Amino acid sequence: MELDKNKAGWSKEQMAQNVALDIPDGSYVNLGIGMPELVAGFVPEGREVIYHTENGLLGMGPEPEEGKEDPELINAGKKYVTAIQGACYFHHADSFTMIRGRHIDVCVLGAYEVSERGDLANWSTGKPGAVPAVGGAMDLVAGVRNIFVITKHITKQGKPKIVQNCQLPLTGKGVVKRIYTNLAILEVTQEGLVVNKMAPGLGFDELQEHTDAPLTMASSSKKSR
Amino acid sequence: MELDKNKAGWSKEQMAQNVALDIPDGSYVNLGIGMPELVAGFVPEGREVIYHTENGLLGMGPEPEEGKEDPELINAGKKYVTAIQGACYFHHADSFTMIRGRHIDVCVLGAYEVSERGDLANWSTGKPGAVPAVGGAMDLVAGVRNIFVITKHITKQGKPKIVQNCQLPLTGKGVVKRIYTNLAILEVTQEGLVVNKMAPGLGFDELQEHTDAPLTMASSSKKSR
Amino acid sequence: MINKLVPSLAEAVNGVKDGSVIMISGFGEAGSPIELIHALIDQGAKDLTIVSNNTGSGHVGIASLIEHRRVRKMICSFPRTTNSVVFPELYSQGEIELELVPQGTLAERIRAGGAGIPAFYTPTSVGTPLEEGKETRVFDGQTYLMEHGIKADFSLVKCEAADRYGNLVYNKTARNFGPIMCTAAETTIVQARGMVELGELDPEAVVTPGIFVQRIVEINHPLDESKLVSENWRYPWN
Amino acid sequence: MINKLVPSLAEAVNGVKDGSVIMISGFGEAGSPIELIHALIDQGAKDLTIVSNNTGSGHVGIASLIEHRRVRKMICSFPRTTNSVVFPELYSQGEIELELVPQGTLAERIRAGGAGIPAFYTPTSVGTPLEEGKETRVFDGQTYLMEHGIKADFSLVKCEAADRYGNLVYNKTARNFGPIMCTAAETTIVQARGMVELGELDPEAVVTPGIFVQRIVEINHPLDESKLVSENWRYPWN
Repeated sequence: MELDKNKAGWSKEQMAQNVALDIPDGSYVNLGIGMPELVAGFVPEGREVIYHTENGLLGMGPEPEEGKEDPELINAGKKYVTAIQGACYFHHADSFTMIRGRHIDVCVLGAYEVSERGDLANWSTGKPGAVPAVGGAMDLVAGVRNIFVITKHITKQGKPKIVQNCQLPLTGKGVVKRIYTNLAILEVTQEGLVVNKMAPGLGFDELQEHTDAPLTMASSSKKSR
Repeated sequence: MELDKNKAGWSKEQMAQNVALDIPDGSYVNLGIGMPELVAGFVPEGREVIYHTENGLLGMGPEPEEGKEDPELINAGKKYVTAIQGACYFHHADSFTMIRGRHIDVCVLGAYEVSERGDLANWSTGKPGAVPAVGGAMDLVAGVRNIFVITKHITKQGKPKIVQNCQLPLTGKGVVKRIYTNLAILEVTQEGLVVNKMAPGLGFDELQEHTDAPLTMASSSKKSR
Repeated sequence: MINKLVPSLAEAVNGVKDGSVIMISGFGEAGSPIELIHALIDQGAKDLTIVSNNTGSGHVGIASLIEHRRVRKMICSFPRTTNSVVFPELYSQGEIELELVPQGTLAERIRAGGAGIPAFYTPTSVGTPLEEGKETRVFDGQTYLMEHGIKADFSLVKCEAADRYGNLVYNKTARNFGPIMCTAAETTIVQARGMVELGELDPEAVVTPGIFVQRIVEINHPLDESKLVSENWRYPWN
Repeated sequence: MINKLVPSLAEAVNGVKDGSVIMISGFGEAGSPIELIHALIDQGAKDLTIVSNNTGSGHVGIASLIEHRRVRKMICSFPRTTNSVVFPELYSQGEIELELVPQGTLAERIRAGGAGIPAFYTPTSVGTPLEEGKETRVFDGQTYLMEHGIKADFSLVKCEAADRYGNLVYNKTARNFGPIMCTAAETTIVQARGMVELGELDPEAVVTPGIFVQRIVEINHPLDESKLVSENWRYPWN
């Protein structure tokens, strides 16, 4: 059975909302560049979440209005941002004290590959000759208490991104706690990958078919909401 | 020949002045507790010296006027001090970054014993049962570029404080650069202790007699000024 | 909503257990969170390991905590200060342990604990009795000691002003160990001389970012510890 | 009298030698001391090792320094940014060395260099290709890598305001690597948007204490690097 795996399941926004629902009130959160940034738009009413950006700001706010951009107020992706009331600035060593010292509660990252043991590959495509660039990714996965990955379940070429063993250079070993894809929410456990939730209309067999690692259903998992 | 070694030679104030003359304009200086503190009073006209106190202040000023003491503005000896214009406060890790990172130019310390190789003993009398207390002394001698010792040449009991080998527990090994006593100014060199200057009226033999390590005269040394 | 302010000293120190490791800010009396320490005495936890630069003066603050036999071990740089009577007596009787650490090494070990650094090398105390039992290693021809990061279950810290996120500023040399201790504890408990609204602290001048603080109690008029010591007060007051 | 202000950019970068190790502040364009970098190009030193988070954009700033073949080696975390063309080309031709360091490890190595710490252990990059050739060690059951402090001959840093003692404050996220780089160089050279009188900077809010700064040059209206890049400017301007 063929389904259009890239269009099937949850939209990007629904994926971001799935992540946002799992971030408790009062959390300190670092959002990776790209899809992770969408999470900030879906914090449920009544929760207060504080965003950290590793280039030296705690209390990052949304994009500035047009014309109010400040080249000295940017995020880790070098985009213009704002600072909320109660924000503060600090230097890079202090910023990574927050990260390496396990003070950040949640980091949401994209992925090229995630293994069933929570290994993450998201910094290098491994192509020979390409300029390697790691930024803060390895620090984040080594230091943040909860690493959540948000990613399409399969590549544009239809290859599973959730695998038994990563083929690409690792960002960190056994670091991912939960994976949010367009098809499912997966928990990385000692016993392997557990399906917490599946996108509406999707069957377990279909999900397994597009995943290169054995899945088990969580006893309490719901097929959709 | 007997001279009253404790009264002979330079006064405390003259010793402090001898030290102050050797501190260049623009130096960052940490003064130990006690006699070293006198040095601040003798900075020559036209020189600007900035005092560091390891409990978190760069730009320490003199004692406050009576009635203006602030229990939250103290020095490493826990005495009330003031802050000059251009001072700044910082936490203990940053303060010892200045020390351990070799950013402080000069530290003036007292001593129980100094060896001819520049070993310093100034933190423990070695008495059994006494409570050992080290404070920042070991950090200062390990990190500051120039360690100057200011001390009486002999103890109240008439024993030399400048010795071939320290008997008391060390604060640091080979750390002292220059020794300012009431009788002489001694340089610690690869070849041993060199007399830079002697107190007025004192002979070399007399000085040697009260020093438990061989001395040599610096070729340019003056007997007094 | 994030609001780290707790209504009482008792709630602030709630949860400290027998055997906890506790960092206490202050250099002498400057920056010592005396109200939190007294609340900890009232709370009753014992067998504590205390990390603090000194061992307290007279019979209040840390000295009183020690006098009440709540402290198994002190980790500090200068246990002997003027008016320090309680610790020396117990120490000479062998009734309290001491881990003596040079002040800069103590500061760096606390910072390392907070920054996820398990160990580092330092030139301090090489060739002295305090290198005993420690690993040495040569880098570029110079010998260094390996020292370990320290983490705490709780830090008790005094500051000048705080907002509900836990952003802190300090006063003059009362800052000392506060900022690094905030980073190194599972639960950091702060007594603030005043609470301010979010945004009142200049974001460029916040010393402790709120992420390092879990609980704040407002103590507008903290006791003057030096005065209590010189007047020979004892805690509890009766 | 202490006065670290120097009258010109040329005097500010005086003394840089072939083969020097130079730290350059900035995260992308924010905090990059573009006038000092251009002065360094004019000065002519080559065979440099540059420690900076990125490798520059377009044909100005660090990118221009690299394009002029002054840089033997880059130590950085993210050499590939939007509009980064110069470095990738030289790198693919094998004409420039790269030491790739995770951003937090880079920051900590610089801080360690400034703090007299020759080496430390970190959990970052364990189990990845970047652990290659590095010593590992287990503390409390977890594996860490040993990393070395980095020192520089010179640091080039941009700040917001300075006084004649060298006390500095920064602007927002342009602070980034500046404060730690100031601590890690034999000679720290700062470009300040404005000079202020002694005492004008709040002593509680100084970010870089003057002890870490040797020379300051005042550049009231620094170039907007992003704009230069988007308009495809090249340094030198002709």
